[in-house]
Parts: sequence; structure tokens; C-alpha cells
Amino acid sequence: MNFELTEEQQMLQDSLRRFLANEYTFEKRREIIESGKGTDAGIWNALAKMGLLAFTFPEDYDGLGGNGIDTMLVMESFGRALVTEPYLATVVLAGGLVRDAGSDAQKQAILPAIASGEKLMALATYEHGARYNLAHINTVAKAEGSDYVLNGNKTAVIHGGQASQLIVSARTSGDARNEDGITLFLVDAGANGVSVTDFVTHDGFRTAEVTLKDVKVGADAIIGEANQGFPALEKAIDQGTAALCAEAVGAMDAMTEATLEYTQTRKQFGVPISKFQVLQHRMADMFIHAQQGRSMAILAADSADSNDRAARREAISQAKMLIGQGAREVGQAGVQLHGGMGVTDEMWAAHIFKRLTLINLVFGDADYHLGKVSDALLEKIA
Amino acid sequence: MNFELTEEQQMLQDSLRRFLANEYTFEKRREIIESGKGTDAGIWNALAKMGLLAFTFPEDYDGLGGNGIDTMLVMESFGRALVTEPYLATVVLAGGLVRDAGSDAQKQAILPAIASGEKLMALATYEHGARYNLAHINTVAKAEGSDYVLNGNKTAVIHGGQASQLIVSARTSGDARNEDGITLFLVDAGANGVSVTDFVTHDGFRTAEVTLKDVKVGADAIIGEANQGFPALEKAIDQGTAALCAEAVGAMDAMTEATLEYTQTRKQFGVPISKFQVLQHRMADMFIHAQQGRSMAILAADSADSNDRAARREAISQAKMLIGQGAREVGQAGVQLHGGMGVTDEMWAAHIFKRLTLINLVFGDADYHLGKVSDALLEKIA
Amino acid sequence: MDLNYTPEQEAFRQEVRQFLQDNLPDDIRERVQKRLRFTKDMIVRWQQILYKQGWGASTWPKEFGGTGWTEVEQLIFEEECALAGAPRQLDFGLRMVAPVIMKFGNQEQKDKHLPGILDGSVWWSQGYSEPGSGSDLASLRTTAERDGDYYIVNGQKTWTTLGQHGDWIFCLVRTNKDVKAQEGISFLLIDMKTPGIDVKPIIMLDGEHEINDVFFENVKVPVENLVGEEDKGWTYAKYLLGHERTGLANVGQWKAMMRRLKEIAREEQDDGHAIIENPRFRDRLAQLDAELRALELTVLRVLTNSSGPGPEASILKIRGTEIGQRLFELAMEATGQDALAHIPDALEPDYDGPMVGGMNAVPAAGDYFNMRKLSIFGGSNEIQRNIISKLVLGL
Amino acid sequence: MDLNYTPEQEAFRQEVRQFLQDNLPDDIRERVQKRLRFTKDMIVRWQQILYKQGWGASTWPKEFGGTGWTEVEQLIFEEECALAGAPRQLDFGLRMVAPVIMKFGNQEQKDKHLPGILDGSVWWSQGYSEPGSGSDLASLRTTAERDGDYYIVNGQKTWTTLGQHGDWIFCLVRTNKDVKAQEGISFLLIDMKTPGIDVKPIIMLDGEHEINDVFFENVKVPVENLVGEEDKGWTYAKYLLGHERTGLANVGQWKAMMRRLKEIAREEQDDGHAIIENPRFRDRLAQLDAELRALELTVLRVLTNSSGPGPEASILKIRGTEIGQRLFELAMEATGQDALAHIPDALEPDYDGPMVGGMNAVPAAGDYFNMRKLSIFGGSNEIQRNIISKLVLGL
Repeated sequence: MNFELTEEQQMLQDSLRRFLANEYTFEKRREIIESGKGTDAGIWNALAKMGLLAFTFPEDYDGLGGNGIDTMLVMESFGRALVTEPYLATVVLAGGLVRDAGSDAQKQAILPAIASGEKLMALATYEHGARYNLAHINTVAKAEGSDYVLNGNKTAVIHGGQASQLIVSARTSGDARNEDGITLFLVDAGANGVSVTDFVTHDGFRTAEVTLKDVKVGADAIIGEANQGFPALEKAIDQGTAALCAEAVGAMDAMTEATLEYTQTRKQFGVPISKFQVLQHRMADMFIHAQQGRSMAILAADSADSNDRAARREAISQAKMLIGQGAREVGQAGVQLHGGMGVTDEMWAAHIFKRLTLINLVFGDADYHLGKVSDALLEKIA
Repeated sequence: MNFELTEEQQMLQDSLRRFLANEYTFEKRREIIESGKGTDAGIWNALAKMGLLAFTFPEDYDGLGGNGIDTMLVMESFGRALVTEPYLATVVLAGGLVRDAGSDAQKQAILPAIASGEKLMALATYEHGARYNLAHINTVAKAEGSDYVLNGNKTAVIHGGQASQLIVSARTSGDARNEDGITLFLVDAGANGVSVTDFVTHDGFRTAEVTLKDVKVGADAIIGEANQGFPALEKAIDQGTAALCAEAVGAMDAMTEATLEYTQTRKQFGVPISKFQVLQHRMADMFIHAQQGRSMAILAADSADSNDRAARREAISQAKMLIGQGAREVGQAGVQLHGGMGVTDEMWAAHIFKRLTLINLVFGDADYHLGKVSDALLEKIA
Repeated sequence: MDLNYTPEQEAFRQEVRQFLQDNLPDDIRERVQKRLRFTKDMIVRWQQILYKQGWGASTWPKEFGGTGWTEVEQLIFEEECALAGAPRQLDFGLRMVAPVIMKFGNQEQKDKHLPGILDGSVWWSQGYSEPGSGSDLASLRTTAERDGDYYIVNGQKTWTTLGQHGDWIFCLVRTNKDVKAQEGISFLLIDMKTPGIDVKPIIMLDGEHEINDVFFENVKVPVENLVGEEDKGWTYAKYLLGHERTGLANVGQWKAMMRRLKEIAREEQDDGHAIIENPRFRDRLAQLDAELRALELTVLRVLTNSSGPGPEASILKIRGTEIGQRLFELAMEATGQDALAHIPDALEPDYDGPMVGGMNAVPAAGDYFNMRKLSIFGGSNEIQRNIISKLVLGL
Repeated sequence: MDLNYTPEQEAFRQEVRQFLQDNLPDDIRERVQKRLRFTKDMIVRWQQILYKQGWGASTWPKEFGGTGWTEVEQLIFEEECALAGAPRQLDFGLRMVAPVIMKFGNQEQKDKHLPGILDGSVWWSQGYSEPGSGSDLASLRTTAERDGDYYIVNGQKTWTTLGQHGDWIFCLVRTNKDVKAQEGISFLLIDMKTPGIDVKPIIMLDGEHEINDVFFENVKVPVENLVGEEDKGWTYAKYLLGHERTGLANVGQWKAMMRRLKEIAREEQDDGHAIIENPRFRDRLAQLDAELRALELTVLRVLTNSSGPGPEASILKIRGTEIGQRLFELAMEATGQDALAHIPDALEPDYDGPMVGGMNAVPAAGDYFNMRKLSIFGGSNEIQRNIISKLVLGL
């Protein structure tokens, strides 16, 4: 039982935070978002040079063999600085899926290319009408000889418009909502029949709608085994959820700090508003939420690598639920305590608030995960 | 649209409050509770003399033809003073049932006797395992010639130990949970086979467990029609629930007032604790809850007489839900703001808290009524 | 007590409803109901339509061209307008500056300003807040120095909602620095075309332009535009605050939004079912529905209570804003991941570009973000609780 | 980072568990697990059993007869004890006065007092709070005036938990009125059999006798019972408060109660089904379960963090008490209307009189009422938030 970072982890965190504080300023971030590209080559290459894009890949594929805790450290730092780069999509979701379920050839082709910063990827799995049910997949992949032909629509493809290659979940057998019969395919974003519509999100990230119309891929495009893609998909989303939890904790810390600073500067009735007890207690509650969130983000990170499905899913859902609730409280409190300034585009707090809000909506909101935890409880004790 | 009391209602309220302030003191109340009788002849007779026990009965039966609003006024005043007399059981539940569903002979026999203060009654309907489902009745009434023989167990019979006559719900056909097949019987508490175990409740009221073993009653004991008792039963409980809502509002007001007074007296760090902003805001929230509760108690009182079942039930459940939640918040806040004194038997606030807590548990807690409201919403809009 | 509307009130409601059905233009209704970006034009056109009907000012007495309606009738009118999808009339003229002019202005001011407010031809803005003043309004620093027949105004106002469209602005300005803060403030009406006035947008967190900074540099304001007496402006401003009893609760607007939210709950899908079938979502909706009903009843209690308006308005402000914010939060959550994309162009009715999900999602997150202002603007909810503590509870 | 216990820690847990299985008397276990009224006897007997095993003081260093366990081992021990149904050991001796005696007492005091705490033969009480002092502890007014070899103590202490059983009491008393409040306080050990001491029950809102007033009238206390230096008592009291890092979170107790609550949820009926099947009840249980897990992890983070104890203890106090209170609230709500009846006699194990519902209902409401003290005693949660604001956030 030990919650200390290793020396290497501490160094990684320190240098990443220093880098972001210097290079990823509020103004720079705004420029990147307004550029409309969804990623910044300079920042991304710098992350690659720091080894961050390879950290959690095996050493055989240019990686460093890191784990969920390492992802947590990176995402927490990103959360503090509201970094909008495609790390979650490329490294955690797509990279993690290839690492955990890909063939040697796929790993060889993909992981070093991600590690070096040259390749961006995305996971195209959610569909309209499914809300958060990962097994609710109507996109069809029909076998044609040794090839497969994909047809369907995907939504909420994070950084899909920036990716050169997508991982697409499709149904090769079974009905919508069946966990069996789902297959994961590597699909080039430029392939015939793939159309990707890129959108900026309210918090400066990117999301895409992907349409697949008679898209032909070979059998070598399958990650893992046909019909058996669901466990890997679910684990990837769990790892992504753990990463989001860490990011939210970083953002909660940033919001608490921004609010402490603002309320100590801003005066009303002749005193800094930080002297009003009601605001002090609200900031104390923000701090408590961030602390509780940190404990749960660690649990989620530690559990994310586990193959004990029930335990992993319970931990992930408990974490996302409490952190989603905390993100709401901390976000709303931070804006409220910034007063009128808090609802303007000029304020850092407003941008943290938007990110905290949307993190709750991605991969299942607090109520969705409460439902999961509640169902698991019934199974365990009824 | 008019929320004003009539002059008569205002006078009633004023004189009842004056009476209670003078006669129903903290010490007197404690004496009554510790006497173990569950009712005080002096207080009860005084209420009868004020006409309160007859207020909502028709004029033909010594009543004054009052309505749900009149009940509200009485119960709110009782709530302010934490009156433990069997008004809800005798007048609202049993008296109301006889008034709304009884035969002329039954009304003649019962209502004037209640009105004069000589007769106490109770409604024995809930059963163990049913929780709050009113239709979940396993007590059986079997026809034997023109008589009926009752067997079963009843719980949560408010003031059952004080009543000389009970109204008992029993199944004459159908399965447990069927709304059809329930019949209401008048049963003398002293009849052969009736055993009543009287308990004091945590808040100084009384509740009873009733066992019926081969209890024989005649067909004239049926209130309304055989098998068709459920609507009247449900309406009686709705009226009782509305009455509890009003009582809770009175108790919330009392708690707010007690807390305002205590915090302005009690000093810490050299100032009255009412000067601390956090406590001020908490008291503001208590006040807001009480105000919201008052609006809903009026709605419940106004709806309680209605025969539009869906509308009545929605209003009652919305009211009991919000008031149950408010009672919790106001109760907990009041105790907390009284500090250590708040958790002692000496303090008025502690007794209000206990009553507010138990009101939430009677006739369905906030979650139960949320479920009802939520189900109704689905029916209306899905 | 009687919780039913009278037959006269019900007949009045029918009349309003019929009028709305016949006269509210479809394009305006669509913008409002879909929560698209709203325009000056739709507000002005609708005001003109109401004016023609004689309903331009539901809260004014008849002598000034108002309807002379009772408060309950005003509430019915507002509710029906909101439910029909009419845009909210502009408060700044009708409900903020007009009552002050009626009560404290001279005959020339009444004659000059009230008709333009009534017929929608003059767009008024509010110049109260300043950078740094916030909840401590009396600390304002914009000055008006007397120079012959003019005041020379210098300073900055902020949070001026819809000031970009403004023809006139009413301002609190400091005319005397030698007295207590509240005692040296005057109430000035200023033509926004006067040289020296500069309106600069403040972009809100939803990316929209709704509020503004207004800068005054040696702006010459004729002394005839002073309302009432010099240095008495604080009294007039406070009159205005006390004048607003129940409007802050916004019940009509929230009832309309609740109806919309129920539609959304029927339309948005959760694993192939309407999200209303999800018990957690539905419970929250049911909870909010009950709280809105309690708010409405509380408003009616205050309105029909014979004792005058009191600090109960603070309760209504708190509960109204909390309920409003949660309505939009639920509307956003109902749309799930569809709410992520920010497509500002889709807030225009002629948009036919790419979308994510349907029209429920387009305004969802932006509205939720924007509505955080409710608990901040117009006296934050913390200030409202201070008011309750002090003025209602006597602490 | 490694969130698993080490093999040594797991082995330790097994050892504790086995010991409990073999040595915890059934009658004590039953009283604890059914939440019956507890007695002095059960505490003392259990302390003696632990003492014989060498585990009398899990938090003490070995030199004083303690176990010398690490903080994680202490936590494991406490958790296993709670889960097994062992009664909570008495804090007043073991965790409150003993650390002060160890740190500031002289050798005679250590020799005289520590063994009786360890073997359970001496029951200690706490004499800190006074009527009117509350959160403002330093305002205490009980005086100790030096008279030869004695202090003459006069005044009143209150909220003295379980003081009715007390053999000795440690008190903060005022020895100097001419200095600042904090600087004139001394720490005295007082034999409760000394003439002039009067212990009077305070009945709690659940009707039980748990706390007391303690009156001192010319009580002669030998000067040898002064701990450390005169007038330095405030320092020692503060040391004690800082000493308590994570115990306030009460994780072991709440995990045991959570297990009990899950049993209750399986047993109590809702319309013929176990109440755990009711989605609203289950959601609240699931929510609380997750929060308790977060609390446990936060405690472990604090314990295994190499930097020393800090004001994070306030976070644990707040969250621990909130979670504890909600556990008992849910347990009460699970029993529904069965919780109404107050049957104090049924809190004794030999009760065979009439009941309402089963044993889940008997302590349900009383426990809920009683547990309101958690957020009040030991520094109210408002005070804890003040501490976080000032000491952690620097406001």
C-alpha cells in the first residue's frame, strides 16, 4: 500500500507541468483552438520528444512500459492546463487498444508511429440513439470473400477529424445491444466511402461524425478476433474513462486555484471577497471534492489495467460518478465565485468550467455510472 | 385565485395558537407523553369545545362543513406546538373516512361522538412487508352467513392503542396488491379476537400493532361497499398525508424560529453565532424550505378533497416529497445550528427534529413519493 | 382560499391565447422555441404587434398607455406568451426605466420617453454596474460633472445586456464625491448616439455577444435628462428594485422551458428508448417539475397577498434561478454526447450545414453555460441570502 | 504507487481476524452487531482480552506496552475489529490522555497512569468543554487555584461522554486569568472519587444516557497531577488535536455499518420484495458505498504520505461524519414505519417483549438521531471548514 510516485514519475510530472506552464499559455491555447486544426504540431512534437506518446507502450515498440498511473499523471497535468491535444484519442484509446489487443504486425505498424508523433488515430464506436451503451452497435461489417464491407454511422468520435486512421467497431453478427458479434477494424480515414465531419467542441476539443458507406477493408484490418471485439473495446473505454477522471482532477485543482486567487484579489464592500465565510466554505468544499476526486482517479488508474472485469468496471464507474458530480460542483462553484467575470470568455475559470462540464458527458455521465454501480450492487448483495 | 384566510379561519387559527401557547407548554407536553396514555383528556376536551373535532364534518352531524384548508390550519398549529393528540387518527383519518364513505347510520353513530370528544378512533390498514403500498393487504375477511370473520395483522396504526373503535381494511377477494377486493370494516377495539399493542413513538406520539384473530363483525360494519373500499381508503390516506404536510410546515416554522432565537442568544468568539454568514445562509435556506413547504401544503390541502384521483394523487405526492425533503433539511440544519444543545432531550429543537424526521416516514417517505410523481410523469408524457 | 383562477381570469387567458395564436409570427416563434440566436428585429416586431393590440406594456397603468391589468393577469399574460413561444419583451425600457420615469420624471420626460418604449421604437439599455462594483453597486465611479446646461459624463459601465442595440441608456452616475457613497448618485438618461460613447462587446462563455462594456469619455448630457433631483438617484434605483416582486421568479419562462424539456425527454434516445424511460433522468425531471410547481404557487401567494411586496422577492429570485439553471442542465444532459459539438451557425434558422444529433442538442450546452449568469447577475444568490438573513430573519 | 496491501499486511490482517474469531465473546459481538445498548462491562472485558494478547494499545509505541504497529496496521486492526463486531475501545484513555502523558508527563505519571489505561482497569473521561465554551474552547472558565500542594478546582465541564463510568478525568482548567485566554490554561488529571465532584446525566435526544455534566466544587487536586508546566495546557491540548490524523474518518466503523446496512437492505421488505430492489433506495446506497470507498482511499493516501499529518484531518472529519450520518439515515429509512416505535427495553439482549418489525428497526431511529452529534462534537463541521479555509487554503 503506497501512494507515492516513483522518482521517474515525479520528474515526468514536473517537466510536463513546467513545459505546459511556459508553452501552453491561455493565449497560445486560444490560438490553437481558433486555428481550427484541432492539434498543434509544435506542442504535439514536443510531447513526443518528452516521450509521453510512448510512455504506456511496451518497450519492444519504442515504448517505456508505463501503466495506468503514468497515464493519470499526464492527463492530470493536461487537465490543469486544459490541453486540447489528441492524446486521449490517439494514445490512450487507439494506442491502448492496439497495444492490448492488436497483432504484432499491427503494433509494429502503429505504436512506433504514434510514439514519434507522426500518426494520429481515433476510436469510432458510439452511435446515435445508443447514448452510452457501448454494445449498441448497428454499423455492419459484411464479409465479402476475405474482405469486409462496412456501413454505418458513428458519432462522438473524439479527434476523429484529426486522425489518419480510425478504429471502427462494427457488428459482424448478433443484434444491436449484443456484446457478442462486435468486431474492431482499422480503417484509414482517407479510404473510399469514409467521410469524416469535424466539429469543434464547446471546450475547444474536436469531435467528429463518421459515415461509412461500402468501406472495404481486408481481414488484416481486424484487431483481435472477429466477433470478439467487445471486451477490448470496453477496456479501452474504461482506460479512457480513467484518463478523463485524471484530467478532471487536474481541472478541479486548476479551478480551485483560480478561484482562490480571484477571490483574494477581488474586493467588494472594501474587503477581498475571500473574507466572506460563505465563500470560504464553498472553496473548502471545492477542495474536498478535488481531494475525493484524486483518490478515485488513482483507483480508476490503478484498476484500468486490470482484466478482472467486474472489479474494474465497478471502480471505473464509482470514480467517474463521483468525479462527474465533483466536476459539476467545482465547476459551478468556481464560476459563481468569479461573479460576472466567471461567465465571460475572458476568464480562465469559464474555460475550466466548460471542460469540467463536458468531461461529465463523455463516456457516461454521473447518472449513467450511478446506474452501473447500482446494478452491480444488486448483483453482489441481492 | 386567492390565498387569504377567511375571517373565521383567521380567528380559529389565532385562538388555537393562543390556547396551545398557554396550555400546551414544553413541560405540559412532556408530562402528557410520560403519562403513557397517548392523549390528554383536558387538552382533548378543550379542542372539542373549540369545535375543532367537528370542523370538517357536515352540519347535519354536528359539524361545521369545513374543508381541507381548515384541517391544514389546525394541523399547522399542532405542528408548531408538536401536539401529540390523536387528531390525525380520529378526526382526519377515521372521521374523514366515515364522513366520505360511511352510511347515514354510521355517520350518525360516529361523527357526533367524535365531535364531542368522547370517541377516539384509528385506521388499521398498513401491513408488514408492504412498506407503503396501500393495496398490499393480506388481512382476510371471510363471509360467514351475513357476518364476516377477520384474520390478520396490522402495523403502524397511529393512536390505535387509544381508539375505542378501529377501521380495518381487509381482503374480501383478489390477491395481495389488488386494489379491487378490499373492504373496510368498523371493528370495536374491545371485540373478541382483537389485540392491540400500544407503543410510544420516538416523537411522543403513539402507534399500535393490531392482531385480528377470528374477529366476527356484521355486514353493517362495512363502510361503503364490500370489495370497493380501496378508493375511500386511498383518499383518506391522501387527506392524512395532506394533514401531515401542514403539520410539518408548522414544525418547520417552529424550528426556524427556535434556531433564529438560539443563534442570536448563543455567543462564540465574543459574538452571537447568528452573525456568522454561513449560519445566516443556512437559516435563510431553512426559511426558503418552509416557504416552499407552505405553498405545497396549501396545494395538498386544496387537492385532498378532490375526487379527480390522478390530480389529487400527483399534488399529494409532490407535496409530501418536497415537504419530506424540506423537513429533513430544516430538521438537520436546526439541530446542527443548536450545536451540542441540539442533540439533548432538553431542547425544543431536538423534539421538533424528531417529529420532522418521523413525519417523513409516515404514509410514504420522500423517495416513495418521488417514485409516484415520476411514474405519473411517465404516464403523462411518454 | 381558492386555488382556482376565476372565470374572468380563465376567459382572459383564452383571449390572450387566441391573440397569440393569431398574431405571433411563425419565424419568431420558431426562433424562440428552438432556442436559436435571437435578434433585435424579433423583439421590436413583437413589441410593435403587442402595441397595436394595446398590450405593449402589461405592467403599466392605463394612463401611460399600459393595460392596467392586475398582477395575476400580468402573470397569465406572461405565461401564455412564454408557452406560445413569444420572445420576452425587453425589460430595460418597460420594467426598469419606465417605472422610474413615471414615478420621478417630469412631464416632458414622460412625454418624450414613454411612447418610444411602448411602441418598441426606442431600445433602452441599463447602465448600473461598473468594473469592480459588482454586488457593491453604490461604489460606482462614473462621474457626471455639471457644466452649464450639460453634465459631462466620464467612466465605464459594464454587463450592459444587449447594449449593442441601444438607442438610449439609463445610468447611475456620481454627481457628488463629498458625501456618503449612496448620497452622491444621480439618475441620468443618455442618448447613446452622443459623441464620446463607445460600446464594446464582451463575449460570454458560450461564445455569444450578449453583454457589453460602455465607455463614456466627456459625454455631454443635457441637464433636462436628469430624472428627479440631483444626488437622489440611489433612492430611485432602490425603488426599482423594490418594485420588482415576482418577475425574478420567471415562472412563465420556466414553465415553457419545462414543456420543452418534456418534449426533449420524449425525443432523445437512450439505448433505443426515449430518455424519459430512464428512471434516474425521469426522477430528476419529476423533482424539478414539483419544485417549479411550488415556485409558481409561491409566486401566486405573494401576488395575491394583500400586504405589499417585501424581501420575499429574494426567495423567488433564488428559487427561480436555481430551477432555471437545472432545467437547462437537464436539457443538456438529455442530449448526452450530442451536446459536445459547438456549431454556432446552427443557431440561425436558415442553417443547413452539418450537425451532431438534432436541434435539441444545438443550443443545449451553450444555454447551460449561459444560464450560470442567472445566479450571478441582478444581485447574486449569495447577496439574496444576505438580504433574507438581514431583512426577513432580522439577523 | 501500489494500491494493494503487502503480503505482510495481508498476513497481519489474517492474524487479527483469527484472533477475533477465537477471542471476541459472543455476547459482546451480539450487542455490537445488533446495535443494542452498550455497557461499561463489555468495553472493559474486551480491553482486558486485548491486553492479554499484547494488543491493548494499537496506537502506542512498544516502550509503553503498545503494539508499535504502523499506521496502516493500526487501520487494518481497527477495521477487522469493527467488521468482527468488537466494541470500539475507549478513546479517552488510549488516544487522548495517554499521548499527552507520554509526551509531556513525568515518569511518575507515566508509571501511575499508563498501565491502568492499557489493561482497562481505569476508565478515563474528558473534561474539555464547558457550558458556553463550545467551539471556542479557550474561553473555558473552570478554575484551579494553587493552595499549597493542591489545586482547588471549581467550575463545570459538560458533554463528558460516558463520564458516568469515569474513574479519572483529564481537564483543561484556568490557572491564570491575567494573560491571554490560551496562555492561562493547565492540564490536570483528576481522580473522580475526590470529594466535590458531581456527575449529572444529560439525556440525549434518543432518550439515552451517554453524556454528562461534571461539576467541581472546591475539589482538591494534588499538584503532582499537573501534566507538564502550569499554564501550558493549551499547547498539550493542541498537540492532541494535531496527533489525530485519520481516526476521525472512522472508516473501520463505517465499513462495518455499511456491511450491516447491506444486510438490512436485503432483509427489509418493500411491497413484498427486498428493499435493495427498490432503485431509489439502491441508488442512494450505491452512492454512499462509493463515497465511503473514496474516504477510505483518502485515509490511506494521508497515512502513507511521507509528509506528516496536516489539516487534511479536517477533510476526513467532515467526510467521515457526513457518510456516517447518511449510513444511519438510510438504515432508518429502510425500516420505514417500523422505525416509529420507541422501545428502549428492546436495546437489552434479554428483551422478549412486544416489538414492531424486527431487530433492524429497534435501534434505527435512535441511532439516526444520536448520530447528529457527529457533525457537532469534536469541532463542528463548520469549524472544520473554517480550518480548511484558513490553514489549507490560506484564506
